Amino acid sequence: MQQAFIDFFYSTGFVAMTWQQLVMIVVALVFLYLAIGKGFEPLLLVPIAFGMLLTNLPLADMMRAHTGHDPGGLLWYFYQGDELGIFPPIIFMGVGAMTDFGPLIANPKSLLLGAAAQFGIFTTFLGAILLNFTAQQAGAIGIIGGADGPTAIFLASRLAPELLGAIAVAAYSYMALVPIIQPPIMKALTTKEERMIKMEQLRPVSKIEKIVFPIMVTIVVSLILPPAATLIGMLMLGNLFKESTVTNRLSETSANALINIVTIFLGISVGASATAEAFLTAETIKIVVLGVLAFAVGTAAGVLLAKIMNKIVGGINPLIGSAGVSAVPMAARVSQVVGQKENPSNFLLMHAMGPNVAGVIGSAVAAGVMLSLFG
Amino acid sequence: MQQAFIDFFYSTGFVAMTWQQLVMIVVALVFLYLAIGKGFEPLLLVPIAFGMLLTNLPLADMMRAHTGHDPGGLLWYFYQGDELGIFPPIIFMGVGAMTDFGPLIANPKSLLLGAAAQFGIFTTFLGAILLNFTAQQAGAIGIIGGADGPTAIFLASRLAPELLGAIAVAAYSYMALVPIIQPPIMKALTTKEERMIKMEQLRPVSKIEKIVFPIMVTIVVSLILPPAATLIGMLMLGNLFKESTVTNRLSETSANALINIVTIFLGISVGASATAEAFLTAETIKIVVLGVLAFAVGTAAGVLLAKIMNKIVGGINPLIGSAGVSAVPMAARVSQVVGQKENPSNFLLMHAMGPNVAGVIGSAVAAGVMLSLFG
Amino acid sequence: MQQAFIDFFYSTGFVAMTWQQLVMIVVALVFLYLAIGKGFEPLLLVPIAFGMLLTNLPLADMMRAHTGHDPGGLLWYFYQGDELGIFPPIIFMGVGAMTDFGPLIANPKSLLLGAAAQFGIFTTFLGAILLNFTAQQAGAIGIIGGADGPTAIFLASRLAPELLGAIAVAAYSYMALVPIIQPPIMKALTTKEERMIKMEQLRPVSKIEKIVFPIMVTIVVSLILPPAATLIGMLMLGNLFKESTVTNRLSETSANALINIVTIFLGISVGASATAEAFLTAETIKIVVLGVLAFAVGTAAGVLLAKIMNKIVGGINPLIGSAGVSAVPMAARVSQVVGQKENPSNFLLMHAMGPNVAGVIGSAVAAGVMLSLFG
Amino acid sequence: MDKLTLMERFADPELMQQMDTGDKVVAALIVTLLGMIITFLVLTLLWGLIGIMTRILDRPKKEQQPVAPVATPMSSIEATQDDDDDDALIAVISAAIAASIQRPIQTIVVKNIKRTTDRMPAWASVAKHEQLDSRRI
Amino acid sequence: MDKLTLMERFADPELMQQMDTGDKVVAALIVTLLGMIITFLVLTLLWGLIGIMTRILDRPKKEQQPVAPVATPMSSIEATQDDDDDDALIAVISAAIAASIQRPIQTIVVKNIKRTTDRMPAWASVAKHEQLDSRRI
Amino acid sequence: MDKLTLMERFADPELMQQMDTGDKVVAALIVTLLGMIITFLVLTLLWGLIGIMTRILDRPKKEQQPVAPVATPMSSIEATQDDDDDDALIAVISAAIAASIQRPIQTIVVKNIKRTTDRMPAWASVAKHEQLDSRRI
Ligand code: NA
Ligand code: NA
Ligand code: NA
Repeated sequence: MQQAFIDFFYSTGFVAMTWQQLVMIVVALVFLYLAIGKGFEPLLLVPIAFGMLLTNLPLADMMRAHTGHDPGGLLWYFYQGDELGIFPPIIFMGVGAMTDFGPLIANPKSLLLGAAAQFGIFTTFLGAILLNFTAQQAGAIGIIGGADGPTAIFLASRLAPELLGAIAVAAYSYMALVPIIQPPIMKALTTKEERMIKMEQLRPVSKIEKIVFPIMVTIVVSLILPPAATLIGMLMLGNLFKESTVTNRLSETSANALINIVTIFLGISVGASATAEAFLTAETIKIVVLGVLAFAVGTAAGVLLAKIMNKIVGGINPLIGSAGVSAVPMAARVSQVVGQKENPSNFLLMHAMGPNVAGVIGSAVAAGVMLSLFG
Repeated sequence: MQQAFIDFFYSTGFVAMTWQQLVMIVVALVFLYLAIGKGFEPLLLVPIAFGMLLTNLPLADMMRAHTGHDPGGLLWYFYQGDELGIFPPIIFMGVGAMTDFGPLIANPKSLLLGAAAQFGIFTTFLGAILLNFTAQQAGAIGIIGGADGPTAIFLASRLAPELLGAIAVAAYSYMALVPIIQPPIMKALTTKEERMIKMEQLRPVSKIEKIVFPIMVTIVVSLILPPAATLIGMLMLGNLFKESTVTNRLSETSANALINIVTIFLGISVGASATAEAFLTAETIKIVVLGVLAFAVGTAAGVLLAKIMNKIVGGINPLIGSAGVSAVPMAARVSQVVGQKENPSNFLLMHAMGPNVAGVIGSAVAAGVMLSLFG
Repeated sequence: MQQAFIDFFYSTGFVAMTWQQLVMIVVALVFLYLAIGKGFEPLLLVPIAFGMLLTNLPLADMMRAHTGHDPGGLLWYFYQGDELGIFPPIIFMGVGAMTDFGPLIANPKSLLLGAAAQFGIFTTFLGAILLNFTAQQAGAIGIIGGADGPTAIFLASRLAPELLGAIAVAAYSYMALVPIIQPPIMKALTTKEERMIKMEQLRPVSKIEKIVFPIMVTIVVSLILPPAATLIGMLMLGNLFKESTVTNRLSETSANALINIVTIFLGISVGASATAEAFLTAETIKIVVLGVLAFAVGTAAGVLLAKIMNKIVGGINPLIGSAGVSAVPMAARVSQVVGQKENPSNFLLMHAMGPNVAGVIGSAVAAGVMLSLFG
Repeated sequence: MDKLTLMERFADPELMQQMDTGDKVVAALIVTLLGMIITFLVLTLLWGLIGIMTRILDRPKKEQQPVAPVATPMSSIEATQDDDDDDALIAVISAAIAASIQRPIQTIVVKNIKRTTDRMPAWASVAKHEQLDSRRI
Repeated sequence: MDKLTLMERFADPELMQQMDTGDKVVAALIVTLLGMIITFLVLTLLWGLIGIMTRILDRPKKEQQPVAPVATPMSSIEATQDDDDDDALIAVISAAIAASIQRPIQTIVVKNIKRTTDRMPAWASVAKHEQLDSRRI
Repeated sequence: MDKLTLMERFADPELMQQMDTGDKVVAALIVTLLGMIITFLVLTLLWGLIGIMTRILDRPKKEQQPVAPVATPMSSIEATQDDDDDDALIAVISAAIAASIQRPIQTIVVKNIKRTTDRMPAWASVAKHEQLDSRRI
């Protein structure tokens, strides 16, 4: 009897716990606090942080792979959706079903801003190479600067699965920090006069344009960058479900039940990939540093191109350039808020939505480039 | 640098595209136009056509099978649900949760019309044999005449997976064309007097009958035709969820989130099976021709039996016979519309719903016969 | 031609049916009657009973395993979610998203009652050992007394998959019979005075307590009993989705579309595991007998501990002790109903919810003990 | 060679290729006949069983109120095909009131609806309650 | 042979078959005891931790408004278990009734709707906005 | 060793480790340049195609009513992001606006809503009917 208790005692997690696991549990609790207490991206950080917590509970072994007769851990099954590249495109479909590309179609030169903001991705790539990552890892790290969670997860799962946890956590954390990271950069690079520029009203966009747009983008981008077809295709299919108006049931489900289910599974399992041994490494610290660099450079590149465009054609408030990093719709809101502080009658939101959704296409294109070169 | 650009250029889809892929992309665009512009079965044709588009984008390779360490293309994962016969029965469950068998229970001789309309399936089978298809392929092609998408996909996945894309596309296309295909046949086979016949109001059906019905049908049909048990069982389970009224949560989910999710995956992946090499063949042309034959013969058989039944027992408008092909509820609406043209005070819809839902059972039975003989 | 008919006749299920299958079909029909006609746990008994019906239809072979090129039966695919332990935790997440732990936090000594009621599990374990089951089987059978369907299925799938069907059917049947099994035991063990005891109003519980609670429980229980982490973790994640209020989309989906979808698949496939050969055995009869024993002992243990606690600290109506068996919220309602019969002004429901949800945690702990010893 | 063998060869994709057209047609005709006979047989059997079911179940229930399908004019059916939503909800609330107090629906005019509570309105909450009830899933 | 070995043999399905009934019962009793002790231990620990949590979290929040469960009279509890607090749901059902009794829906005129609270009205739209907010998923 | 080989080695994780820093930086700069050029190229091409699309599609439709987003003050912009046929939804949007511009929500009053069509009402029922329409799925 006594022996049985001793045996039991040695089967508890207290005994098996390493200090690394303890650190990870604390990190998970901090993320939970940020998500719930501070409202930072809770829809993703809550499941990610909880997955991180579960995966670091000693002996629970919820990421154990299914082998032979051993049924495998629950989180491992969820993780297959990330690893096989199934979940991110489904989330993209849901995102497409919630996105209005109207502001982009009305003002297509926003696309240039959405391209410029991807500069952060490639400079971070350079930085990661200098920090001794492989080209594959550097590509996956760089994409953090795309400010697009599913794209980052999709690319990391293909190029550097070993870094998926750190990259996903960094990507979502910085997306949550967009309102803190971007404003100082935006102010430093613009003059008060530029920030006060009012922009012309956007033209109305017809239903037919909104229907043709996703089909056209799918074909063009996929032909130039075949590896981007999965992400862009699913994004645009979701959008077509929405804009066609004859498939409301499908767009509703894509943008609700389906995206929520996949978000839960993806969030938990992405967090679960951040086990102590995979996460508490020098690489993670490098990724965290490179990630904020990526965001900052992307923001700056967007603002600077908008500044130049304003100098050339006029009527463009450079504050909308920062929205090109994606992080829809938060980056666009930041443009709005910063702009309105200078000039309370200034409404930049819709103008910033153009570069913002262009940034989503832009980072999918950048991801396609990385896959094309290193996939 | 220059070399890198040249390499990149050769990695684009423009270079790799075949004329067959181009043709398929155009076909996909035409289907998108029919679905969105003309409203032909958009809930299925939009995802099918988009899947057809994605699968024919050169080098994107979204139907690539998962092998070893290669994660496989997204659409291949979706396609497993078709190939393994998982999606069609789930759709049938949702269909059951939306179907009211009341008009059939109130007027059970409708079942004969639902049987007669399956004649199209078997004559088409004969035709397909003459065109040199194997018995398995002929069975799968014949079922197009059942006017029931999931049944067609289920049977094709079991008997002739290589024809799945063409059969699915033909089945849904013709279902969309029911209002165009059926009326001339209906008018040619009936006299004005027959078309003006008014039918008696149907008796009310009690809740208990509606609950017993799905259970009874499951047992009887499955005992006679074990291979039909999967489709009929799931259809009737969905119906039982609905009619029992104590499982509303399940019927709601079957008929909404679940069927929509599965429809998206099934639609895209069925479309994706129509790759250029699989679709642009002489077989496809034969299938298209045989498919319209199947619809026409089924329609005619239904109308003719209704005519005979009217001669014998009276009080039956032969126009409801055409509804026996399934294509619920469109075929029943065609009966209504054609009938009302002759006699504006004539309301055939509910009477046509009887043969219409009987036709669903009928084609599942016919599918069971095919599986029993050639599965 | 004649030969073809004879062949066909021999391919029908009538010919192949065994009397055991017939018995099972009748059992399935009885369960359908209890579920629909009597309202016993219809959300689970309808799919379970229908699965039982389908799996016993001769030759339909819907539980056929996928092997090589044979695609496998539909229900076998669904069953993987049970066998691999994926479905029960997902259901637990949904349950967590519907559960209010407030009454437990307000009155945490309820936890003792939730512990006491697990006594049924371990006495039944003893009984099962005496009836010559293995320790693994005895553990899975004992858990029926936990009155928690998903826990029973999860544990059976890990310890005794061969008994899963019988255990699941027994667990859900007895959970449905809680209002019949419990009251006589409750009355026999309490005096009229005890049953008339009014309980003080519970204190309000703050939002922050409700947020911290699930995180704390996850960590503590998982550290002591690592094998319980999957169930407790998912239960508490669902609850955190709900209580954090910043992840409403996820709690809504967990508690609606997702739990419903999984309930359908789990119910059908659990029923489908009750094939005639697996179910019509002496073991099943033993399980049925042991199961009711488990419930009765658990109820008695809960009531007796509540009695003792009332003697010591006072102010506790022993009727709330029976709610410790789980079977949320039915057992709590039984406490309410029995209490109100003695004293119409007595409202025990909220007080009984404390032990009731404690019982869920308690049976997950007991399941963890079993896995720890015999997994 | 008898028909059993014919059908067996017909069902085998490889042997079937070697059959001459006449044999194939005979086999296909057998399939057609067999298929139609079975289809009619099954559905006719269901007809008979529905008849029996109705006779058993419906007789004692004759007095019950009708539950379902009435032949509805096309116009109103067609109306249901459009998905205009918004506050038609409120209109439907009137219908609910009408139903619950057993008055003809025309007589109900909802003049003014005020939300005064902080109640969860809807759908969602119903589901919640139903879920609570079925918590033991 | 000590108890460690007993438990080990007990946990092995094959060795367990060879044990005599006495040993099995002893082993099963150990499991019962161990199981109940651990169950009580864990839940008692949670009790203690809830106590600590409450003392830490609840004290500075005493002034806050109560958030949740108050022991409510049965009547209102039961009310929440029934769907009767949900006019809207009944409304939809009634719509079906209205449809089945062939009443033109035009007869329902909502004349005046005032929103006086800050409640978000709607279902789908709430979700929509939340989705927009969480667009970066 | 030309750049083709450089890029090839760069793309191979093992060979890449053996490259000296100078070569790595050159390769990385090529990637940066190539990546930015392709990104600009693709998005500029889309710009052009949108221009062509607009010219083709929008000209004959000029008379049509505008469908979507007009750059308006905040309030109406927010409105265009959602299904503008849904009054309830618009109300909610107003609520959001009110919230974001920190004004009391009570100031938004939907004064009068009249239903004059025979449209079917609601949420749930729309879905139901649409399902019926798509029954052949
Ligand atoms: Na981006
Ligand atoms: Na049919
Ligand atoms: Na329990």
